[in-house]
Amino acid sequence: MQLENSFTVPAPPDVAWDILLDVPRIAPCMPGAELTETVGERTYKGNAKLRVGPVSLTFSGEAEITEIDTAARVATVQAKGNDTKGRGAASATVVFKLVADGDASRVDITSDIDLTGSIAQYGRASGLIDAIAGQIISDFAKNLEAEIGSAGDGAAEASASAAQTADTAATPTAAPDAAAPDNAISGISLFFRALWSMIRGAFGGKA
Amino acid sequence: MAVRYLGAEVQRMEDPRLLTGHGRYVDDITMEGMLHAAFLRAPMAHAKIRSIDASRATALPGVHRVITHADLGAKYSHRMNQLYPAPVIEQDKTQYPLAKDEVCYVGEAVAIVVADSRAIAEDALALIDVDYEALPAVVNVLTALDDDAPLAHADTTSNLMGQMRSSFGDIEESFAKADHVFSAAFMQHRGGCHSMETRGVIARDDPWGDGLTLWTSAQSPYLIRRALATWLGESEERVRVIAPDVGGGFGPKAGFYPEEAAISLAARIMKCPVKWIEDRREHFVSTTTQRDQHWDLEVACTAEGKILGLRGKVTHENGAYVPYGILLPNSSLTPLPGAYSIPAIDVRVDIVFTNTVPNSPVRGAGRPCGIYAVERMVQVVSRELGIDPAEVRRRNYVRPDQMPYETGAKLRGGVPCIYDSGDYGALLEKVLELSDYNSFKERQAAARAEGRYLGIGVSSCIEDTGMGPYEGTTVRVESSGKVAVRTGAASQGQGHHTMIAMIVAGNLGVKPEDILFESADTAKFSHGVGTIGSRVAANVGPSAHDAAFQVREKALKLAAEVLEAAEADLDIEDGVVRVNGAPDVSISLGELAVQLTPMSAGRVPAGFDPVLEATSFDGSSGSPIACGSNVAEVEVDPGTGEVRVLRYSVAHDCGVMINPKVVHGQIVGGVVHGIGNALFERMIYDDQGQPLTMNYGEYLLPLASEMPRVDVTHMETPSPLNSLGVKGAGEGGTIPAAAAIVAAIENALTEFGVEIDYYPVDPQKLTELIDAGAAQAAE
Amino acid sequence: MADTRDIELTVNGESHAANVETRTSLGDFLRHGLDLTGTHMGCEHGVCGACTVLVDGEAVRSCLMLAVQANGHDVTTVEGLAEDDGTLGALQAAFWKHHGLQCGFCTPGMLTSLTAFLRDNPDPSERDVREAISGNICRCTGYQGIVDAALDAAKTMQQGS
Amino acid sequence: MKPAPFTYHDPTTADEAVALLATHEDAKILAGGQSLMPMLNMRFVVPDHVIDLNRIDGIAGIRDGGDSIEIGAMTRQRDLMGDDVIAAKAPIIPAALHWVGHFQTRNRGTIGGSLCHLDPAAELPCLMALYDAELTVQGPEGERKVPFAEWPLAYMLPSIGPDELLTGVSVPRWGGNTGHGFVEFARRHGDFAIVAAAALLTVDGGKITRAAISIGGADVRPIRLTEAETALVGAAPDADAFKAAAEIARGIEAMSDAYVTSAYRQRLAATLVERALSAAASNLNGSA
Repeated sequence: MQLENSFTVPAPPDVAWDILLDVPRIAPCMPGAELTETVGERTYKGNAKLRVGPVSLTFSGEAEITEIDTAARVATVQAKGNDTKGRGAASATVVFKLVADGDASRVDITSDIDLTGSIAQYGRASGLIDAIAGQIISDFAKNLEAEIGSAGDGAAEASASAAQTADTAATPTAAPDAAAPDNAISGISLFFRALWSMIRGAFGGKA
Repeated sequence: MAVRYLGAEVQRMEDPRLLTGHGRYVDDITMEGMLHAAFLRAPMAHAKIRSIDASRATALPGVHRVITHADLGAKYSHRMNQLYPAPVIEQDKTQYPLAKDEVCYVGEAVAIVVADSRAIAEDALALIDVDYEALPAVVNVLTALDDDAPLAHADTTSNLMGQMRSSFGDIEESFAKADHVFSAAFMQHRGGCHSMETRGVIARDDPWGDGLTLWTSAQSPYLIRRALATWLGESEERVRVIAPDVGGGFGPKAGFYPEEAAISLAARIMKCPVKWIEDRREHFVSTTTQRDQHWDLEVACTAEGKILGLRGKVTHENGAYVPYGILLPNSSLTPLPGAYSIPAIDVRVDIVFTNTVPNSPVRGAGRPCGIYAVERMVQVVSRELGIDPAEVRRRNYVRPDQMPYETGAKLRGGVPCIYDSGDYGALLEKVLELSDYNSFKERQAAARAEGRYLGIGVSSCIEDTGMGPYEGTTVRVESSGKVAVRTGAASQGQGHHTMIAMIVAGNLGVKPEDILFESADTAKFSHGVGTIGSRVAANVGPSAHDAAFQVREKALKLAAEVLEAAEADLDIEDGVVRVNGAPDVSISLGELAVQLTPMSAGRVPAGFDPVLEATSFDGSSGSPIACGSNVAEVEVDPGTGEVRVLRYSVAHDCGVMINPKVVHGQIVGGVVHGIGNALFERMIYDDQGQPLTMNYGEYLLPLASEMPRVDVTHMETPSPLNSLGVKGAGEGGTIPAAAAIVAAIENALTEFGVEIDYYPVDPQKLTELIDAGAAQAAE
Repeated sequence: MADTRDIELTVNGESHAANVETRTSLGDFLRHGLDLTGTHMGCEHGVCGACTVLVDGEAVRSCLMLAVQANGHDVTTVEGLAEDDGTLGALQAAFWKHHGLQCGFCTPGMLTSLTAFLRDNPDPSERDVREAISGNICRCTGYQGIVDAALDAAKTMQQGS
Repeated sequence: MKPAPFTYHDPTTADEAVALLATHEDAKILAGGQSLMPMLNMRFVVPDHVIDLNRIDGIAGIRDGGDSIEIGAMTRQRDLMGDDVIAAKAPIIPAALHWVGHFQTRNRGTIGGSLCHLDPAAELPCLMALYDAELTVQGPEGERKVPFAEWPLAYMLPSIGPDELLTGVSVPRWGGNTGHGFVEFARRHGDFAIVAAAALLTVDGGKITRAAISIGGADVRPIRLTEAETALVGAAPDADAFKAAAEIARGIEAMSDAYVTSAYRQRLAATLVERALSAAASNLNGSA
């Protein structure tokens, strides 16, 4: 499935660009993710945890920056991981494009995500799986934004305009604050907000 | 000579065994030293296989071997052979038993784990590392031929598997002189097999003895023997295929599957018996299904509703490979023009590859689709001209005085389709009476007054049954006096044992319980075919009848010699030959058999074979055409879109009924399968080709709680094409069901102007149509 | 190393002791551990009902129960439904009479389910029977022969009692 | 379809079970097994440990608590259906259980298992939401009570820790002239509802004095239709009032899946809420 997100960073493109390519620094922004090994300068190994109802998944895999166009400030990351217990795989191609936005920068993220195997083969939860995949990106965006913001002059009131964000999905039972780049909870928090976005029927069935 | 059992409601001889838990299905068989297999299957719809690393799986305790395409060796590295070659197949894509370097549907077999237990084999599947390079998948049959559609196979340039056409009469003239031309387009979706017993195979290879033996849950052991021997490049003499008790077939078990080849090789490689039992999740993605067919038709008719011509285009989803030739699209075309005399027809079919499980016939094959198409167009004519659906049919039926009626359509192998006998008009009147059709309008009005929406639907069908060329039978009297009967026809619940025992016992003059019946073992009967297309009664029936009669003649001739009596004075009763008028002079069939035994006390008279045995391949000279008319009465709940089938009536004619009890069971079971197609069964794939309906909570098989009581009445118009006058009955219930149900739903929702262009009909879409209709009415 | 347990249970009146892997379902244990292959595994996710057996007299899915959970319990399978002398029970005989089976694969689950149902509901309506077997899928018969058999057996049993 | 290997534990007391939960990572609790076992067989769930509650005494059974009904977590659905106290004081429970799976699964399935599995379409969570039942959870630090409103955190995610055990449910009794209605729409008998609606109405002097409406299946967890409940109080139990409630139901947030859209679920909610309320008004019994 195709997803598009974007957010702005209160830092000029040349600064933000360097941060964006600092994978060990941005990797923890991936919800539930941990970087376990740096293989070569542009390839990294790691795990990502995710819980869908009673099903707890751990994806183990590799991410590689496959393209860096410094002139155009476009980077492409390809990530893929297999569930450690053989229930399927997830793969994503994520393109980051950095454009000047006043004296700040906007990062446009285009992602193409595929789930395969038995985790992709449950019709009653299909809307949910879409929603969660979308949420991974949107949380990553939020966490990265916070990370970059904290590195900046501190005045990081970055205005997230991610396709699915916490505020569009606010509910009485407050989910843990997913904007916090805390991996311990972000794995679950992204999961919460995926639900709230789903409540809104934001992800239609594809029967 | 009285055929005493023919037509009697004999209780099945199979049943006591099955009712006490003593059936013998493939998974009930165990062998010394047998290992268990599990298949690693493609997790994505289309991908290149870059590499397979089985080292972690092989290291697991209890795992004996992981086998991939590479391990099969050069001798077995070729694709499986086409079972039904046909010139119209432009791209003949068959599978490798284990994928070579590309997978084309979720579920395609990639590797086998052989282990001490199935559980351990499944543990190991998670430890096989396959590096896939994902390729774009084509899933939607309607866009699969677009220029920008992904290709189902990397090495092709088009998703068009082939094209077919059924064309006869002067179609241009028919449409030119028509008072009206109406059109309709609709999607038909038929689900999968879902026999309660999944597929399963045990293979044992004994190079110095019996050769390769397969126990497999299949409908056509002979086809499997031929296909397997051909693929192995070995003699059919070295391959034995046995179908034990089989827990339902319904079409998809009639093929030859990659697993059957792969497990055979696994047994050869492991040098011990190997068992694989398909689990239910595998069944959804590895057993062939039928799925989508889109029809776009025009009908030409007179002002009185006489249909002059039918033309249009069909897009048929083939799935990823061609395991079964063109049987499915072909059998979709041959039923046109249905029960009607339509002078001209021109329908073209595009057969299209998608990255989904390969397709094959499911109960009725393409016939339910072809009949649905004709019945829909009759429905359109009825609606547009405001003529009662029953009346439109009366005006169009092929009349008895037109029999034998050559439609112009061609059966398999280009044989002309000829309706041999039947009275379709009379059959309709029978079902109208059975269903109280004429008083329905009062029922409907009364219900409407209570705010309930009732509807009624009619449909008629023909079915080409008894596909040849033969299904032979051997009858032999043994020294014990018991009668050994052997045939190739495998049973998946149709009661062949009972049916054949009735015929042989009646002809030969023995008790049915004295028949020792064996079938579906290629070593016990050498030239069989298989159980598909409602063909067994019309083929085995006559051969059993003839073989028994020949043995009777031999027995009487021999008895005449032995008893020194005139043949004309002899009769056989309960296995004993008696002389009329001399009750104390007799000899049993067993004693006669002993007479022919060398070194026995008896003397073998000159000119006698050494055995009281006969084999016959007598069958039907053509396809007996069965027919049926159905009426469905439904209630629709506009609040939820739920459709409840209140009544279902069937009038059916399958010629002479051998065992009415069994025929009734076939019809009722078939109707329920058809209702499942019309309302419930839907195999859903997402746009990546991932199957979403992978369990019985999501793939909806019909349950007792939603199914109506089915009232059945019969006509018996003998077929002139075989010695018993029988026609097939296995699919006559399924074929017309969807058309009757859909017509009934539209009838219930007339005030909303609901027109249904797809099935299975689901409640959500119905509510959308109801709301749209209500909104329009409000304007 | 596989996690196993020693269990003791009664099946069709006979007591058995066995060492089972704890992940083994009751159904698989009956079939492959005790060679009682009359119990059939149709879906292994609790929907089709073919594997239904009686545990302490109550109908349960043997694919949704671990063999180890049957420790100390009394199990009845289709092999245990006929009379001691081997003649068919009233329900089995009714299935035979009304053509309540074709391929015979769902039959054991139908028989065990209906045995418990008819014990608790001696005088059911057709609707009752249809709902009772709505947890048992049959692909062959269209259910009608099964429903007729159950209703007929109910009558016979009542006359018998 | 055989489960992956796991270590099996069958404690005989709740304390023992809690201790096992505390000491074992990645453990799953096995209650009736009618939801967990399919997921184990399909290997959707692959735990290292399975803790079987079936040999624990004292967490099964039904007790009349006067103004409440006290139900042990391991009470089988079959026993809920056949219990006299429940039949008398909460007849909607057996009425709804008629829709839960099939009698073979109700023979094993437990109320606690259903509430912890928390399938959005399951009937028992919908009923507990209707009553706002109180759940008792036992953990290493002892017991805590959780009102059902705070139980579902998200899709199939109850607010229970990995080292906690649901031991019981307390269902408050509705006195007075109360009627109940439970209706659901599923494609087939025993299937998970696409949408289910449950209603309780207390009527006094021709006016509704108390109302509760819950909807299952529409959302990722049961919904209480509080706005409609408030609107109903003081109104006469008639078609107009129920239609108004139905219109509110039409406005709920609903989810989509591979089979149906949120719009259809909203439409069903409206239909079923109206029907549930009519049913409730038609069986006011003076007691219950």
